[in-house]
Amino acid sequence: MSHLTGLFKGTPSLHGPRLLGRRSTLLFSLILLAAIIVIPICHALPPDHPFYLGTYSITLIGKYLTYAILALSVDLVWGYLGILSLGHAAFFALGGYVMGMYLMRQIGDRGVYGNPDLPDFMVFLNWESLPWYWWGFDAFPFALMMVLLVPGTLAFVFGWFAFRSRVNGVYLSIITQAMTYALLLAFYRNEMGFGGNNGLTDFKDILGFSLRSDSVRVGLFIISGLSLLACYLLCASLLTSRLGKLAVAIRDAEDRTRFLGYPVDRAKLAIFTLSAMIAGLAGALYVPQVGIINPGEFAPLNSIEAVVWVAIGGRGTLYGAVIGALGVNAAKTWFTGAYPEAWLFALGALFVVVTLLLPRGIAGLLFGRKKKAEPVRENDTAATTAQVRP
Amino acid sequence: MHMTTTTETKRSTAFGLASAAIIAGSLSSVAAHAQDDTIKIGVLHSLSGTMAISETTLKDTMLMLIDQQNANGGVLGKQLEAVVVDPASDWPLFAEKARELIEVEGVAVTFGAWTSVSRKSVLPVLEELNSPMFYPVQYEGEESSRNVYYTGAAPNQQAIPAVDYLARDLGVERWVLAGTDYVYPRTTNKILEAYLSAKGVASEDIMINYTPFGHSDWQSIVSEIQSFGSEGKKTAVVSTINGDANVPFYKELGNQGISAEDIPVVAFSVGEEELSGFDTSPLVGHLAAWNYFMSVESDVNDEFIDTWLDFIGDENRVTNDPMEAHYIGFNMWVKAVEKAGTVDADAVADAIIGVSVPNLTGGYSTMMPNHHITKPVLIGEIQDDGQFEIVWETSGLVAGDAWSDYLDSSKNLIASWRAPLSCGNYDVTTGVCSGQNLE
Amino acid sequence: MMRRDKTFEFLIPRQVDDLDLSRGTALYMEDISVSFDGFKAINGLNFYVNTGELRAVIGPNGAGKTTMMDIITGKTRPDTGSAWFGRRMNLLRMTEAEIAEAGIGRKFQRPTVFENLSVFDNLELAKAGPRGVWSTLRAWLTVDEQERIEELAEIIGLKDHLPVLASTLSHGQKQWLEIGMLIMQNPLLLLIDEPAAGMTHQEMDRTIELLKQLAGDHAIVVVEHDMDFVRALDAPVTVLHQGAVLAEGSMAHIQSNARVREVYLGTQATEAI
Amino acid sequence: MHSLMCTLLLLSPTLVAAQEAITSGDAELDPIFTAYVDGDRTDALTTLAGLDRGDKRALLTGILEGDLVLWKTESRIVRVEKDGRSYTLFDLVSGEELDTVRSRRVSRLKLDNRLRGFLRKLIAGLGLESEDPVERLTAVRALVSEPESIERQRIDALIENESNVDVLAALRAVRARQLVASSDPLEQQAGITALASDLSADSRRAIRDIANAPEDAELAPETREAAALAMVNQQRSVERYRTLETVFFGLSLGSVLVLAAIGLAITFGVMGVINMAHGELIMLGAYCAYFMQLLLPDALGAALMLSLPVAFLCTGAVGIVIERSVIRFLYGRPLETLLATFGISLMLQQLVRTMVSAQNVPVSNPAFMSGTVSFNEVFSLTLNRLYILAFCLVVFTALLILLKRSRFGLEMRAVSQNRSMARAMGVRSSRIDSLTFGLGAGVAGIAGVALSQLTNVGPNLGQAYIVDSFMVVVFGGVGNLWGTLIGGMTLGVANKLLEPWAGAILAKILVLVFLILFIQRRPRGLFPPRGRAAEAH
Repeated sequence: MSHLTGLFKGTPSLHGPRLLGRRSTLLFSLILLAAIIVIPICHALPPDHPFYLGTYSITLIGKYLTYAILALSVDLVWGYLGILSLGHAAFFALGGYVMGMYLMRQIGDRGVYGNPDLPDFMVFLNWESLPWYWWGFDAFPFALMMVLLVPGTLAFVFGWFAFRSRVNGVYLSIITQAMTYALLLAFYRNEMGFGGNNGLTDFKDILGFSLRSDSVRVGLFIISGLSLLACYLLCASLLTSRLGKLAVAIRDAEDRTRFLGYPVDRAKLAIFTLSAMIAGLAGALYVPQVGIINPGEFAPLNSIEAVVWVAIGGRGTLYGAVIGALGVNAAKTWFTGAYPEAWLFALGALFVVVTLLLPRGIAGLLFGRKKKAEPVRENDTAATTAQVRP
Repeated sequence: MHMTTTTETKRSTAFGLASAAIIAGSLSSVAAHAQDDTIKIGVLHSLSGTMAISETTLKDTMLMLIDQQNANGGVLGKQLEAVVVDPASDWPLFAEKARELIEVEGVAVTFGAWTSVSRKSVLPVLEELNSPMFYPVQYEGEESSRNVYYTGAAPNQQAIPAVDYLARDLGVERWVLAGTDYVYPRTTNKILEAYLSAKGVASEDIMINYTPFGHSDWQSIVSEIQSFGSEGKKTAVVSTINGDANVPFYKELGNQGISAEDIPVVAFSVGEEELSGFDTSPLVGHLAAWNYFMSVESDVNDEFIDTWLDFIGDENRVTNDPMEAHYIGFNMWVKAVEKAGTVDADAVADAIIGVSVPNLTGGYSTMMPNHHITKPVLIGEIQDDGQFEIVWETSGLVAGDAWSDYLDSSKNLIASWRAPLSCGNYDVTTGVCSGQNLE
Repeated sequence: MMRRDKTFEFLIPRQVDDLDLSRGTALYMEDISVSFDGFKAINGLNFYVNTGELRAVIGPNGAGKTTMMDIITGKTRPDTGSAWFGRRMNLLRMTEAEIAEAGIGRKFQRPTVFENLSVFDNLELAKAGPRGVWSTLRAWLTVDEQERIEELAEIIGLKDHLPVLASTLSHGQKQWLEIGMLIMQNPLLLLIDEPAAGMTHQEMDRTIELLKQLAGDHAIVVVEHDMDFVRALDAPVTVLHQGAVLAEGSMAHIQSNARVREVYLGTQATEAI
Repeated sequence: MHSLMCTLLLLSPTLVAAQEAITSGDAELDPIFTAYVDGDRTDALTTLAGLDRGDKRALLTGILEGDLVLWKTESRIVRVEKDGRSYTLFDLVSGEELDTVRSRRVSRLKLDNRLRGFLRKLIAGLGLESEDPVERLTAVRALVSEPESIERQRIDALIENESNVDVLAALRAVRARQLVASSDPLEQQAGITALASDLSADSRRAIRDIANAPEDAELAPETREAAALAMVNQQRSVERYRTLETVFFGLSLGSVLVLAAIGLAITFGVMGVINMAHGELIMLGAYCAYFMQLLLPDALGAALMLSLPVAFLCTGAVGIVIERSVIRFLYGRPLETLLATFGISLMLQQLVRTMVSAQNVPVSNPAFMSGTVSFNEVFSLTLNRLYILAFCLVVFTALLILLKRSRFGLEMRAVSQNRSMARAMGVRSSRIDSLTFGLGAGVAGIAGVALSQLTNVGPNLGQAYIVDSFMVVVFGGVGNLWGTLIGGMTLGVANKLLEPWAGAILAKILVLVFLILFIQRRPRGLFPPRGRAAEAH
């Protein structure tokens, strides 16, 4: 991208984008890199060392990191583009299913029925042969491509219809929710060929390495961390480009942007699709670490939870999304262990308190003095928010 | 966005601190290791989310059993300590919490899971860390893991005897196999379909219907069942409908005027606990097949019920089949540990096969080499007080069959975790042991 | 296309391929009608603007001024009638973005600037240039372009405010920023809705000066309530009433029109700002 | 794994062991009850029905209803009256009160489905000569499926003496069935003619058997033809009624959707508040029905009726509290109300779980809502669905009148269209906001009462309806009650028309996909809000 190259040309521009010049980006990258290095070292310590981290913790943090990637993708469309997607878990789950399909194919003839061609659930449901949409998933590069393409295509098609017909605001949120709900129901169907309610599970290898070995877990953790970093830098560079400014402009005054002559629909579509791909990547990293993907991941609640991470962390700041995802999930792990009854109260109260009192989230609480307290304006179309002009 | 440098620096510093705090926070969840003077027992049942309805009771059952055992001096001279976690009806969370129990808490054994998918989620973790789990719910079979003990019913311990009863005692000739669309009903119905056709039931006399989870509008399906049942042959519904879909289903049956005498419904997932959420008066006479009913008349059951009502402090609570499964499983584990003299997973695994403990119906249940247990099969009719009247039971105990003989995919498979076979899915025709025990 | 010899590069009219202004008329609106819920907002409106003309539009509330602008910019589709930009461009078949790209710029009554972007970013986004997604992503300001933005900021008096967020500007400053954005867009036809609202007298004078300077190369339609402003603008005036043109001509001519007095000036007391 | 498929021959001791002789206070009955408890129950019942006793019908009914129990400590058969877990025992013959014991002290006389059916037939058989036409009708109906069990002369005699129309029709049906089974072609044809208009499954089968009888069967060709013609006609009517039935199912599903959505149509449609806690308000309404039934266990119907206003007020109050404490600070920021109310919905769910229980709770259908309205043998509508359909229309009409005709409705519309103008006219807009939200919440509450009659009442009730509700409102067009009604009904009927063809799951998915596409074609729904207010973003 030209502004990246511009960075090295050293154009003396006061107002041009300075990707790594932004201190928050730099600092974020450094902290994340440090974590990626330090945490595996902690794992290598002897188990009785006070800083020792077991496989459980590594896997747990690795899972949080994939959530953080999902949060980034939600923030990209919600925080910067003003589209509240209640269906991002669908992209996450699709990425996860693609990875799950690859992992299923890796099992080969080591399934319980020992069938070299079909996954166990297909043997059991009397599938004669592998359905066409499973073809090619033996190959990792193909699967990797699909991790991006499948969610991306869905987002593209969905967004193309939705943005072209100016579905926005609340309406868009509701149909994204309907989309993920329809997918949830569809994936529950055993006829779909994705294992129904049980989903895909009992994975054994990834790229020939056993998923049960510690080193693979650490490897997955490191890859998740690096992916988070890469996605963060990608989003940051996108947002410092003029397209990023355009996104904020669309969020704040979509009509005005149209009158400036920008193809608002296409810009939205591009960013929405990119965001879906990032969510898909997150899902693909999530599955080998937790060991199962099932239709429950499509549940509307999951999408809303991802939105809440972003809201709590502070929408419209990338690091806020990451802080939100890590913080809420750490709290969830702790809470459901200590006070399982109280978890929903706490989560529910968080929603209310954050929207009422902290419209800019933790990030706003920490760094919000410079800006006006006024929250980011929505760009909604509910009948009553419309102003009647004289 | 343009910030002055000072703000930017402050911002960055604060951000750094925040992230560090969060990472540190997530690490601090790693707890200390197990103390030596107690034996830890993991309880892995959802206490929140959709499955909390069923699973909370099992958590309480385990706490009661552990209390009782401790009052009787514990095991191997040590007290037992329950470690309860909440996987919140979230399937990936089951695997995570199982790892926490075994790796971080160092539990000797886990009692838990309800749905098949939660068991499937936990399975790889159990096998990786070689830790035993007792699974207390009736399930679809087609599985036998080195680390799982299946104390609920396999299909041959519930579905097949129920169908036998309907065909023989009620003269049923036409069958509706209605289920929720997931693996347990799919498997059970496949097994039943094969079993029925082996018994000479024509395929037009079998109707199979699947509905989504929580299906609430049963008008069309019940009407279809009614017309299917009006062909002059005695018709019955074999229901593997799950959870919340049952209430609207039975209500619709009642509303469309289908009584148990016209078209009896035999359910495999409706027990006392579920009935307590129903108005049972329109359901009287419909059936359920289980290995235990609260209404079983035996001294050991009376005692169990009294202890339970005492423990939970509510006269109106009920007992049910999965609770009995935990009762049996827990006692088997205790007996095996005492036999082995250690809680070591491998030693217990060797010791537990063949262990017999009393079940609540007055007999004994034995752990078979395929990690399933022997149980009687009971058929009960729903009464208006939410209890079951036992109308039939097997003359002896039925051993759980991990691999159904009625499915093409599994009829050649057997499981035995006894040396020298030590295999969960051994193909008797090819002599190959495939599957999960291959590393 | 840099022409450094001219002071204000943005004052040079743009060339748009399809646009044919050969007859000297920039905008034709004929027989336009639109109704909302049975209420006729525009009723058989005929309205023409010549190239380079400065025109003031006045009319009481509900006369259809804003709706007329909505139709020109593609936001509202009329029930009947035709609207052409130049001789060849049918506005009724174009999207908002296409219309804007063709050279019609609009300033809203309530200043709508991008509050969460800096003044500089606001002007940068408005700058004429390729608008596609990909080219926007790769867009890169040259030093010259940057200088031009700074020059313009000087003109609109926001030079010192370039790096601050637009939301922190005063109301008058936002008005100016929006005019600045409009100028950056370099349109052929400018639609300006109540520019004087919330401005001090000095600001108003500067606005009038700027508008007059722009006229000639750009056709400008100003909708305004403030009669002093309209008078000072010294331009032909169109009076709208109940969605149709009531009168057209110089301010003096309008003021002497009996019907205008009756429907408009007669109610001016309540309309005054 | 045949080798392991072994049945261990351990006799289980749970079945009742031989007991001592049973007394009942009546020597004639003692052996019968002893036989019933220990021996062949069918024989015992036949013997009992054969006795020449005036109270045999009462005794048989008592066994059927579970009123006769075995008092275990006394080995005595007694009549029982239940009050919770304590049972009051009465002597079988004298009716004298004997004792009050815990439920564990008695065991009911064992019955299973087969026996219950047998018993019902016995009782019905006793009713042919009864004074009560209902009993006679039951008795005759029991004969229809086995017409051979009664002599033709007896039927003819009964027809002669019968005055009740329904009983007469039933008797004629029995005779027609006997005629069809006759070997005389003329009688057979008369029977076919008589049965042709009867759509019951048994009659249709009887006709079909004749029409499809094998070639070599001894049948007059006219008989075969008559049967074939009757069969085709019957099939056609059945098809027609099935379609009607499907449409009714669709309307009834639609009425549930409309009820669930109509509160949302107010809060979302009129106020623009995305109330994700709407489902939980429905749930609270359903719990109101449960609590009212707990309070009035003896008058379930009255409890249900009372729970309508109670639910309206309770959930309405909850709604007002939510509006005052949260939503009022978020007007104009619909996406943030979405998040905040979602938080509220989680808290309400957990609240119910903690305060009541995570389990579902039972809500009974009152007697007047059980059963069906039969138009003929193949077309009958279930009463509770009819009530709910009617209830839906009543709620809809009431709301429509409230919005269109009342001062409150006027002020509500004024506030929603132009807040500042309304305020200038003296409308207390913040009060109107609270009341409007309260109204929407209250309507959700009464929808919950209706739903408690159809489905589970538990903490998760609301979640099942929230997505559907939003789809209905958006599909119908925001801010338009008619849109909600027509939208909900359309979706209900579409779902039910698809269901036989696609199955329940796919039908639901198809409807969702259709909705997504529809909203993209027409973002403002079936009946879009019109006017400049809607045009201006």
